[in-house]
Amino acid sequence: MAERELTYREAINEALRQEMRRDDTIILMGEDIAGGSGQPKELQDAWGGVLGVTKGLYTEFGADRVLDTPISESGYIGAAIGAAATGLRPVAELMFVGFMGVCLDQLFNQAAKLRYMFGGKARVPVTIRTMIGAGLRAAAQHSTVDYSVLTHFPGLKCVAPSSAYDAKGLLIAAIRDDDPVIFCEHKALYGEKSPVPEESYVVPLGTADIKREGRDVTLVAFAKMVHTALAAADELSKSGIQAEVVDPRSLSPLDEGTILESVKKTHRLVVVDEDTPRCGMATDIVSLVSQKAFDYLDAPPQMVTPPHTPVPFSPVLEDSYLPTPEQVADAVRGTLD
Amino acid sequence: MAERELTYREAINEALRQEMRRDDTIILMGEDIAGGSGQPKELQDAWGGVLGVTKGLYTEFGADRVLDTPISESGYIGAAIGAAATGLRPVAELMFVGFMGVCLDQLFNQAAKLRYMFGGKARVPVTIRTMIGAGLRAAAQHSTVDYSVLTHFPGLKCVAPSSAYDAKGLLIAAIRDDDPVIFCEHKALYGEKSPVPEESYVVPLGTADIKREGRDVTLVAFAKMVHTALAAADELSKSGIQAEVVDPRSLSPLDEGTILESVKKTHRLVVVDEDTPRCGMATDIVSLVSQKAFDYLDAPPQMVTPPHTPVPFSPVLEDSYLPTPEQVADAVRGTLD
Amino acid sequence: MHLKREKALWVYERMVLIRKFEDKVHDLFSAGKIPGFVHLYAGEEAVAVGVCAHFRTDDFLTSTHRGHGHCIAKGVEVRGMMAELFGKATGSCKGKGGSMHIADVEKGMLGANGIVGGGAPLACGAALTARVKKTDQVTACFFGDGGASQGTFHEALNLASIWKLPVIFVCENNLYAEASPVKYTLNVENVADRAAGYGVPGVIADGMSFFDVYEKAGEAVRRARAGEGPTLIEAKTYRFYGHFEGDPVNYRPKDEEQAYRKRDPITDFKQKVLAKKLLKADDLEKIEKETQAEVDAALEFAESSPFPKLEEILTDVYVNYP
Amino acid sequence: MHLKREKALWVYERMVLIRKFEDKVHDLFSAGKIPGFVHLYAGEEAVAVGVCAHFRTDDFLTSTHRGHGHCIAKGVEVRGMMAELFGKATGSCKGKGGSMHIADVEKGMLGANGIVGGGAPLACGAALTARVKKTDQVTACFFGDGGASQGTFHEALNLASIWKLPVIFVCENNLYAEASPVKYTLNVENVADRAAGYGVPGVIADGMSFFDVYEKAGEAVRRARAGEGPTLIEAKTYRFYGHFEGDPVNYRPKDEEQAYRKRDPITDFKQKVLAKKLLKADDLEKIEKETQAEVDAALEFAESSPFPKLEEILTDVYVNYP
Ligand SMILES: Cc1ncc(C[n+]2csc(CCOP(=O)(O)OP(=O)(O)O)c2C)c(N)n1
Ligand SMILES: Cc1ncc(C[n+]2csc(CCOP(=O)(O)OP(=O)(O)O)c2C)c(N)n1
Ligand SMILES: [Mg+2]
Ligand SMILES: [Mg+2]
Repeated sequence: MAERELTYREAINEALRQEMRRDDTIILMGEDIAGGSGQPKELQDAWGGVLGVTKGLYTEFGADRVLDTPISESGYIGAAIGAAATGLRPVAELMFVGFMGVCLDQLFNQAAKLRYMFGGKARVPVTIRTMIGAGLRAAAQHSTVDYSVLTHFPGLKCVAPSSAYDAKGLLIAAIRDDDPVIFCEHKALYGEKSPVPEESYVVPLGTADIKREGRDVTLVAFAKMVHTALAAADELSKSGIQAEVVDPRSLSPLDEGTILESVKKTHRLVVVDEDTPRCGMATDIVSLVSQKAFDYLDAPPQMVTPPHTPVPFSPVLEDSYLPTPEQVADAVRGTLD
Repeated sequence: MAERELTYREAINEALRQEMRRDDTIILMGEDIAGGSGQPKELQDAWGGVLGVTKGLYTEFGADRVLDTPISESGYIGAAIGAAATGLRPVAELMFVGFMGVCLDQLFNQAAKLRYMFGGKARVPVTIRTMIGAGLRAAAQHSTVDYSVLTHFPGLKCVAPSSAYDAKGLLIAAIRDDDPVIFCEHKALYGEKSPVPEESYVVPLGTADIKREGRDVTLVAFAKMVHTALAAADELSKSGIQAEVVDPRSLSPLDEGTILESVKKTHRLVVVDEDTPRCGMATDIVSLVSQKAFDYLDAPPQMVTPPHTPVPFSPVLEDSYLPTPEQVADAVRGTLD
Repeated sequence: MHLKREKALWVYERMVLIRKFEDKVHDLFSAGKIPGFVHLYAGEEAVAVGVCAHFRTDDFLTSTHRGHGHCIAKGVEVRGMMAELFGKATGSCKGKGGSMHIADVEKGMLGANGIVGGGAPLACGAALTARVKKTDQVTACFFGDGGASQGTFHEALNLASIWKLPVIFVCENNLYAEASPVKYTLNVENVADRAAGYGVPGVIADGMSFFDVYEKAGEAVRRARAGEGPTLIEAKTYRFYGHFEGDPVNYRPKDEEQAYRKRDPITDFKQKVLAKKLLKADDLEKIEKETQAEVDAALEFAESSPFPKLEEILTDVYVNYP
Repeated sequence: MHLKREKALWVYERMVLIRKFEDKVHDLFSAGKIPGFVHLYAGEEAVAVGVCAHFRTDDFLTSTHRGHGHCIAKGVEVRGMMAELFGKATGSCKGKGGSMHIADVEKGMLGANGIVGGGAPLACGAALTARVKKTDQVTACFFGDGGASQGTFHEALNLASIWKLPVIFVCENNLYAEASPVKYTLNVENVADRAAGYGVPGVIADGMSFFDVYEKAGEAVRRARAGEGPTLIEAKTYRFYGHFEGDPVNYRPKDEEQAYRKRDPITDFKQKVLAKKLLKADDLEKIEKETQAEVDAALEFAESSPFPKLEEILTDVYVNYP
């Protein structure tokens, strides 16, 4: 029997549905995650999220557990955090990660620090789902990934799946985790399909995945950039270069071991990241490897990232803003010279 | 005649005063930057900022140019940004950098991106003064540096002086700059004295300073950590190790040249940073050097930072949370083994 | 409030220009010619034009994701706007901003904003500039019923109230924030009811009637110019299209939509000026033709314009970069 | 509102315990024995105790930087609190939080908060837990007059109003936010005036009178437990010390301070319960002695406790860390 395939969007929806059936302390909150709340029944659950990811959950679980919220991210995300600290396990949606600026305090000063400040006497099992990424002509405020910032803050965890399979397993892990987890959904991946088991399963936080094995160079890439790295690897293999593609999946905690092992084997590192280059995941990985696997490196480690600029709107600009497989392949060739 | 010395606090105050005398489009905004606004005259200008940095400016420049604000950082910092875009040159105070979570949107989505999004047809000459740093037993929300996050965002500039001299020159540069600049004042340095010329001068943004010359190892350090690095260098010199201490002063833009030149001379790098280690300034510098001066490095680059945890309150914990000269010296010795 | 003939011509021209622009954009989006997130202003024309009819070029406004109407009301040229939506080098923002960041600072239009509530503090800033420079410029801050739940609205209104800033907060209550009805997101009947909590006048206007908005905005602008402080105006209005282009609009009752379509602010204005004999049918027809021609020309301009050069990615991040 | 003898004893004991604790901390800070940023609650006792007198252990509260009084009113033990201020391992937060983050989740005290306005959304969350779990627990959200300008206050009040959450928003209007008088930061007479903008009752209480706070909080708690939604109570009060320890308090008129000192809420309560013959002088004296002894013992406990081990820096960041 052929394996069942789901899209990334469907995998997320299924993870939420299965977890909500299992545990009735799980609630969902967010702007128009149902849509039409307060309207006559036939107009409710109209959207299921702005890109349809939570569609149908309101209909199944009702208004007590699927809460449309006003546009007040500090208010409702803070409420999710307060609810998590007092016995629920909320999954709140921050529609776009670029909106973190209107609620960051609740994330980095409250969710992230409560447990520490209270000497371990609190737990905050909240999951924040948020959309990341460029490619939809959504311009500077709606196209960032910015997960580097959320990874920076101690007390937060941060994951960014690149496939439907990982999305389901990581989301279930995030929901069950007793710490605040930022779950980053790349909006250009919602249509990507992969085999996804029907039953519930967990991809543990902090475990990287080798998406392609190779011996000549290690490509570390995140979310949509995993696909860019894989395309580059395909291209490179035509000239006999075997790239290993490591997908950390979880940015914080980070599976340092898998990355370091790969580099110890390949002796070369290229990081492919959609975040901007200063104080970002790319610098994080390069510096990790430079410190801990320095003696294994046969060439300077490389970063392929967008430039230190906002995301431009114009399609021609946006397309060349993002790292391309060609750029990655060039960077790899650079390390082999 | 002996050179005039000022404290870091006095140097900042003098920079503000001199610039305000020079340019009447400069206004100050912030919580209790005067104190007692709306009270009878004898109770006004009561505080001059929570740690007295802006003392006396209200008395000299009046309520039209020195504006106490309500506790609404998004509101008044956003107003400073809007004023900057329409013809003023505001200097707004975000009391502690740990409060950036309540106004980040105005910083990273508005101030930082307006010019780009508007195709170059806006300029936002705003300066945001903010206090950074641990050491005052101010606990997890009032002790961070977090400038790595502000450095991450394209469109912002970010500086962090380590001396009174640099503080005055960098603040004048920041105010005159036509871009948004975050000016980070380390609260544990306010009492530090150094010679400061009376006349106005500029320390250009993006210029590093070599605080001590040496040939054996490059220490890159920021703000208060410059002093920690200098103490380590003193210690190391007793055993004949000559450390060069590079103070970038400006985190964004970064003077890559001076750092790279130094490493090309010393062949060793230790970064000393008060920010936490993930996606921070330390990883930024390590990855810069690893990419661009790889062949000059004789040992793995090292980072000395606090752990990936919030800042603890207890004095014993806080003291050992911060990097110490001993740790820096040990890291240096590690690179020399 | 009395309207001079010249102003009435201008009003009709602006309202119709907005409508024709938005209708065209709607078609272009459906045809796959315009990318991105596009939010149309059709139906709400009386609000932007009713406020901006009191404005000078050196007055300011801040806008929202639904910014085209505010741009046109403030005098931004539609060719640059259309080119911007296409991401062309000749766009108002050189193609770098798109619909959600369309701006024209020279015209006092301080930008659409992708962040709900993001413009309110900026509006206070523009007003502060006027106060410090002792000019009588005023600033309008447009926002939606959804935006009334954001913290920035509260902070900005408070700030404007204590500093008596010349800001007019204009809530465009079109009954929905995306797919959420305002009766769900607010526990009060009117956003204007919030004004009292700041010691500021709170005024309700019929957002489907130019004359009502014009009158109420007139008093607010007078107050602001005279240094008497801010006003909160809530204009009850309705958007004719979906939240954004592509929205199936499956959360609104059809009869509600029809009822509002019948109250079309342009038709309303037309009937009133004809009845009052302020304008003639000829005047209106001429304007309808001219605006259509303007929009058509804008489209041609946009389509024939070049895309930005790739180097443009790197420019305009900073004014000064070492 | 009638008070039973037992409750009256509890009230006096809590109010005096807060006062003696704060007086002691003031002395300790002046003597250089306590580090950090410390904000004292002395003078405002009637507010925290007047609200918490209606509370069960399983009710919740969120607090502010000025949190000691809320802790004690909610039943947090003073020895742990004192040890926390010293940064000792036996502190309520193992010495990791200090005065601005003092908490006791088991007692329903969800933390002081170093961020003005930071607690308001959290309070909605605790109330949401009660609603989802269908309990009748209520949550109090304490905040200051300064906090009333923060966006989170507005967002939380709106959220609580539309979801009818069992939250009591308690504004402790002590006339100042740091050195800024409330008449400068607000353009209205009362913070309670804002409640109408959310369709929520807005009530003013005399924060220097336990009985007045107790009565008004009683109705708010009743409403909340009955599922009738939130209430905003503004308690007009005054802090007897400076904003934080070390504050020269050079922004308040001396006669104002004296006038409020004369309205000491503890004296007021004492006089009233004696006059009503609810308690006897002996009762009060006994409580005064016992609370003094408790504070003294807390100090001894704190001073003789060990500092945390250095490994503690690394723990409690996460529950699960691979
Ligand atoms: C801070 C923030 N949160 C959410 C969004 C997503 N969003 C864009 S428009 C919108 C609805 C806005 O409704 P309203 O303010 O009523 O304006 P309208 O669209 O009706 O004109 C939402 C939720 C956003 N852009 N910014
Ligand atoms: C977001 C934020 N802004 C500013 C501060 C600094 N700060 C701490 S307490 C305070 C004044 C608070 O005043 P109020 O809310 O009236 O409480 P009170 O101190 O009078 O009890 C300020 C400005 C802060 N802690 N958090
Ligand atoms: Mg709306
Ligand atoms: Mg106060």
